[in-house]
Amino acid sequence: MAVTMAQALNTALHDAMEADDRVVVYGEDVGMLGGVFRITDKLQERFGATRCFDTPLAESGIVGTAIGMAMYGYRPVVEMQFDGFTYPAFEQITSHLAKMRNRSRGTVTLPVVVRIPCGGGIGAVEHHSESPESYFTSTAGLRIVAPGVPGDAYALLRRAIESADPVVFLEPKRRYWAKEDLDLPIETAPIGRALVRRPGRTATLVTYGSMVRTCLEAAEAAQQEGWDLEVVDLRTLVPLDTDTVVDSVARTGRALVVHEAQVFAGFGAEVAARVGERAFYHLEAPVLRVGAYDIPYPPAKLEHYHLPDVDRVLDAVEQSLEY
Amino acid sequence: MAVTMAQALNTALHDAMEADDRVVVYGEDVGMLGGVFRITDKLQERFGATRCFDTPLAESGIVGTAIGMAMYGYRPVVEMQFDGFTYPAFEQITSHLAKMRNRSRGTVTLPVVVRIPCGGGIGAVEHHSESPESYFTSTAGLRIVAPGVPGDAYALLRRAIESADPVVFLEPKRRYWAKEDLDLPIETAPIGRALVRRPGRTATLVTYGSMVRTCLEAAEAAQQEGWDLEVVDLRTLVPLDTDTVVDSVARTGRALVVHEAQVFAGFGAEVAARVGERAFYHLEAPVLRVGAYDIPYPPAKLEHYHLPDVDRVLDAVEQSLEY
Amino acid sequence: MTTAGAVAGDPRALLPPDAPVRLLDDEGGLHEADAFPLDLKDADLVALYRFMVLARRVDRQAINLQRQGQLGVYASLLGQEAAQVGPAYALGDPDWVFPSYREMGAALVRGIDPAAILHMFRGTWLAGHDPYDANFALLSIPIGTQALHAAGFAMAAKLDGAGLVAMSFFGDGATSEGDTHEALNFAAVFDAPCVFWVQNNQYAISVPLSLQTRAPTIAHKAVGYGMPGYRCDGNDVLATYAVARRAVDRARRGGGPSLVEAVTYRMEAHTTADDPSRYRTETELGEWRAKDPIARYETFLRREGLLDDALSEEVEQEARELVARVRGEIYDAPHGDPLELFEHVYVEPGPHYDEQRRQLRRELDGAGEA
Amino acid sequence: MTTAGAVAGDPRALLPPDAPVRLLDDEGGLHEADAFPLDLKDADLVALYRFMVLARRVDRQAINLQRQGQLGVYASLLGQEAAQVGPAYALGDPDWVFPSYREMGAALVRGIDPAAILHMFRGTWLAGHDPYDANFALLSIPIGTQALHAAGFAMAAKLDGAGLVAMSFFGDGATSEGDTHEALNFAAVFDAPCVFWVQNNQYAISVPLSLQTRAPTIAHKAVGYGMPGYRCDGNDVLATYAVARRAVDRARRGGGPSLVEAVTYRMEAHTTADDPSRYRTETELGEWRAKDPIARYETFLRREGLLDDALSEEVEQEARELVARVRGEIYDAPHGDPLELFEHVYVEPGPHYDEQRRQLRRELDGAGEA
Ligand SMILES: Cc1ncc(C[n+]2csc(CCOP(=O)(O)OP(=O)(O)O)c2C)c(N)n1
Ligand SMILES: Cc1ncc(C[n+]2csc(CCOP(=O)(O)OP(=O)(O)O)c2C)c(N)n1
Ligand SMILES: [Mg+2]
Ligand SMILES: [Mg+2]
Repeated sequence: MAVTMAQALNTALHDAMEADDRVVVYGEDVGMLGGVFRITDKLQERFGATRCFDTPLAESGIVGTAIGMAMYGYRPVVEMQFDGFTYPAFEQITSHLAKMRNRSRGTVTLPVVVRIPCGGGIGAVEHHSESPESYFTSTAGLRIVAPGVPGDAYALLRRAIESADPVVFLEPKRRYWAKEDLDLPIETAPIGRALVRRPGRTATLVTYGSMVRTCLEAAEAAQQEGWDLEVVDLRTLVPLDTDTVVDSVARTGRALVVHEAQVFAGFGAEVAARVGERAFYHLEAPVLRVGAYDIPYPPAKLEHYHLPDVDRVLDAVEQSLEY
Repeated sequence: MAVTMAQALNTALHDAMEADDRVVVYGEDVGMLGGVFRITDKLQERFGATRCFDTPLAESGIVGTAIGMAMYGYRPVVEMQFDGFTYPAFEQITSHLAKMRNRSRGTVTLPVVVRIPCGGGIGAVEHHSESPESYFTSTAGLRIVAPGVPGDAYALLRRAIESADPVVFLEPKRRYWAKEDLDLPIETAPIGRALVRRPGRTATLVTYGSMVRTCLEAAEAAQQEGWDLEVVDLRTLVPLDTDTVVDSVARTGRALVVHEAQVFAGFGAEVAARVGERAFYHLEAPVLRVGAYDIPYPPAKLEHYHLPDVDRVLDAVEQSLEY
Repeated sequence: MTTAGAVAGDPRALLPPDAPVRLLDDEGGLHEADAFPLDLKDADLVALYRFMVLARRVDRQAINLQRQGQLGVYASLLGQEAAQVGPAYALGDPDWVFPSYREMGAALVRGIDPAAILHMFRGTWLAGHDPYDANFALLSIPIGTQALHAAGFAMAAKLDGAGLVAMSFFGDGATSEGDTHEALNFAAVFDAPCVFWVQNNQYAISVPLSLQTRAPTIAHKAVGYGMPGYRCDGNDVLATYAVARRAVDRARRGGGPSLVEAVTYRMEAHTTADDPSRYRTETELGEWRAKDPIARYETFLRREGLLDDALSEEVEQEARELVARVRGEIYDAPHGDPLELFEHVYVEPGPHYDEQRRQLRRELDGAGEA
Repeated sequence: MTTAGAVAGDPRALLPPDAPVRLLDDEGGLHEADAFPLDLKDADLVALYRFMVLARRVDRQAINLQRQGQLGVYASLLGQEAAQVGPAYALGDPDWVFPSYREMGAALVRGIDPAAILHMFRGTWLAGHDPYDANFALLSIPIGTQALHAAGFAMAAKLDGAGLVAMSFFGDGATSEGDTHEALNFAAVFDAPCVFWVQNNQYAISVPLSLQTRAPTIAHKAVGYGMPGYRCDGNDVLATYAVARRAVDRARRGGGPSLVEAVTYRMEAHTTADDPSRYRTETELGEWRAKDPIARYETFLRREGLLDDALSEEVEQEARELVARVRGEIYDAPHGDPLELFEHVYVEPGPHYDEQRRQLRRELDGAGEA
């Protein structure tokens, strides 16, 4: 059955709530409205307003109370309405959600999932198209999950909700309506496993989230040039499956990290630095990074100049091959 | 005259307030108390409570009002009491301070300096020893300054206060009491210039902030092994002076990035990735990263196991030389 | 026991009056209130009408532009015209407005070109006007954040001895954000000449006021900051004007900040992207339609002999012209130069930006070739 | 006009009474208040005394340990014993406390080993106790943040039908943080069984209350959340107990949250790292010394015949033993295994952690060799 990522996520929430009474879903407008992207559609109708409910407009409040609910024994799955509105919750995420288990010597576990619709490409006004992953990846204590396709969205959200560790769950919103043939429920690899989504020999594209599809398209297009690109979908940024990446690069000799976020100090830097460390003797070219420019997210009419696309990926592949 | 970094910063604030009426200094406990580190000591006495004043206990309020004051025409220099207490202000810094100029097509400039006493090594309780730079470096619109020695602390703070762009000014608090012979006021290179603090030929240590001193000590100690280490002090993280770094690595063939923050997704990843890109053919070994472990900042009694020190730097140099 | 923080004066004085201030009854009859004197000349009374009509017409045009694919999204003020025009009209030239994204009415009063506002919604650029032109800050999207900018601006004005007032607009939902709280508190502590103007339009997207707060009214929130809280009928432009005027005068005289709740209703969807049928009833909407702020005020003006069909047609004609001009400016407005993306991020950009500019230029050239 | 958010009931009922609730006068005479009945048996009355004395003695020991270089820093509760022991004593076993970093008194009442608290200040680990042992959350350092955990915990308890109450402790300064505001609002909106207990000790480090808020009192902040605000003499343990008891009972019965201000004074420095001579006078300190919470209560107990020298010495003896034990546990307490640093970050750590653990082990071995 063709399932959109939005449907996959909605089904994952539904199935998780069905499977475990302790799962509660809350945030701004997630109740009657079903969320501005309808990811929580009909959950309130099905599970009642005690298990899926709207909150006052306060993101720190949402994450902070989720910590308290998790301490009690619930498993809150909270929605940040948009990427840019996660920032008010930054302190609760960084100082408490990520660190409470460690602080408590393991006596307090916080099985909280913070869902964040991420990234651009939907023609939105400012603050609605951010790629905030690098704000979280350097905070130990969080697991950062970033699916790129509907099946992973379903399976990894289920895993995230079952995770005893807190998870920041990044949903590539421009792919909410992308489809995949699926028979839900499905299982997939646990959090922390990357996947070679397309084998190839010319170079490795390491990517995640919205750029998985872009990279697969680039790989298709690259065939015209006679390039056979391998695409590694990280799926999880923390913990990072370095082995899968390094294995691939060891085979191809060339790596490009592709993400939607700005390149400077983006997560791609970590991947590039690691590949540089671990695959030094295999590299025939430097690890190149493909991403957006190092500027605030642009106005809607200019965003396509900013976002990495198939052409930018292929340009970089060409550059890599020139070494 | 031997001047501590704390004195240098205090003098810089004093001189800036003297030089420009529009400079106001505020934050928690910066008035009568002179700040918990006394960096604002006697400023209220000297300039009155309208130019140096205490605020309610609210960091978002401090940064948010600084934005308003800057719009009016003041040049606020605000203090975050400790690194870990910058997080409540994350939204104002990320969504407004960094982006308002761009949003306004350059009509609104925000000459705000956010001073943050950073890093560990002082035996403090939790949240008082964070290295938050990577939370800011991936946000376009901010300049990030990170002095390591008293002279730079003075000169760069003066430059930061004169900067029309907002500056996040990271003060390595464990070096507040380190001394340098200085006759203040001094001038130095503008924001955005790195400095080869010690020339050498065996390998390049790229560093900033608290680790400048550690790297210089490591370079001294390395002589015993017959290693002649070059130390590049970045001084500014954004904009990054890549040329100085790459020039150095081109000469030495080996690079190590040393910072106090955790290695994973730390700022060192950006430096390593760039050096990998720009100095590919010069590198005789992968760019290695030396930093703290990828864990929440540890309790005081264990912090010395966590923090990079001379030994950890030298181990990494040895590792680099083994390639 | 006298302690710091002990009761100073009678705190009951801080409580807002039970009923919202209302100067016009349902039939458009005027009932002046001693505490909120009206100092409006006939020309002012007509101006209020004119701005409300213009706001409504431009608003409708904006919605149409969005439907035609010309705007990415748009946040309508339908029903909130009086709640915006009154307070904006109470400000003087040197005063400042710190708006949210829904303030087309306030913008018009301040002399901002509506097309400038719509450029933001179109996505031509992130904002469309120069705040210093009409002392109107950029529309702020992250909820509540602009209240702090207003507080800081007012702190600065006070420090500088300027007799100006900063007015921040935000919604009922925004009162829940930490930033709004901090703004009210900073303004109070620093006696900043600031007016916090809350349009309580009953909803934050789909979330009704009853899920937003348990305060008796939003005006009651003022008590916790030791500032006056006022409450007015947000669909009565004379009430919004008079109450705002009082708060503004007080601030200007050095009396410090206040919080005003204008009780109103958003008659349109939250934005053009929203589907209100999911969370509110036609009945409720109908009740509020009957309280239309323009209709009521029109009755009053006609009664007073200040408005006749000729004047009404004149205003409509002005509206038509304005709307046509706005439409003309927005429709198919060019997208701007992508290289401008690097222009405004920094006053002093790093060398890095040159590289990026070059890269984008190469991409543009490459795309041009293809 | 009836609108959503219109006045429900009489908002004046929300205003806290003008004077703080006080049951003991300066001479230790008891004056019961109808609204705040005391349900304490003699043993309870003695227990309150005992906890206050133990808290004070442990506190002094902690300061000494810090001076001896055994603790990195310590935040004293001197003068706030009644403001902590009363409310903690008003809780039942299933109830929870969400403390800040100054809550040694509350911790003692809950049965937390004071040494566990001091381990945090020593830096042996980031926290010293298991919150589930005595329903006492970890000390929270980022100001105001724990109020949200309390609100969430109480929301959960309500959802689960548990009859328990979550009490959050924080200071006057904390009332300025956005998080505290959001906590009060969430608790109110969700009718969460939560008590927000503010120790107004007049200072946030060096910042006096007058620079923190312009609210008539902190209790008045409750109005904006539609919850009751209470105010009590924080140096009167019977008042803190009775008022807390009322707030706790109310929450437990489903009446929702309340905010209590205990007016008190921090007689020590903010922490051992602080120098209060920079911002407050000896005179002020002297005035508050005269209001010592333990001395006043002792007079009362002696008057009532509940305390004599023998009992007093018994408590002192218990305190000496406790303090000796705490000192013994803290003094030169081993620093713990550095490899534990990797143990608790994740339930399911990535492979990365194995590498890091190996690296640290290598470093430890290397250091061992040197
Ligand atoms: C910090 C933040 N969180 C969430 C949003 C998404 N959002 C946009 S408008 C809105 C509702 C605002 O309600 P209110 O303050 O009542 O203003 P209104 O839209 O009714 O004028 C929300 C939740 C946002 N813009 N900013
Ligand atoms: C978010 C945050 N900002 C700043 C600090 C630094 N700090 C520690 S205690 C304190 C004052 C707290 O005052 P109050 O809330 O009155 O509590 P008290 O210490 O008086 O008990 C400050 C500013 C902090 N811990 N957390
Ligand atoms: Mg609203
Ligand atoms: Mg205090």
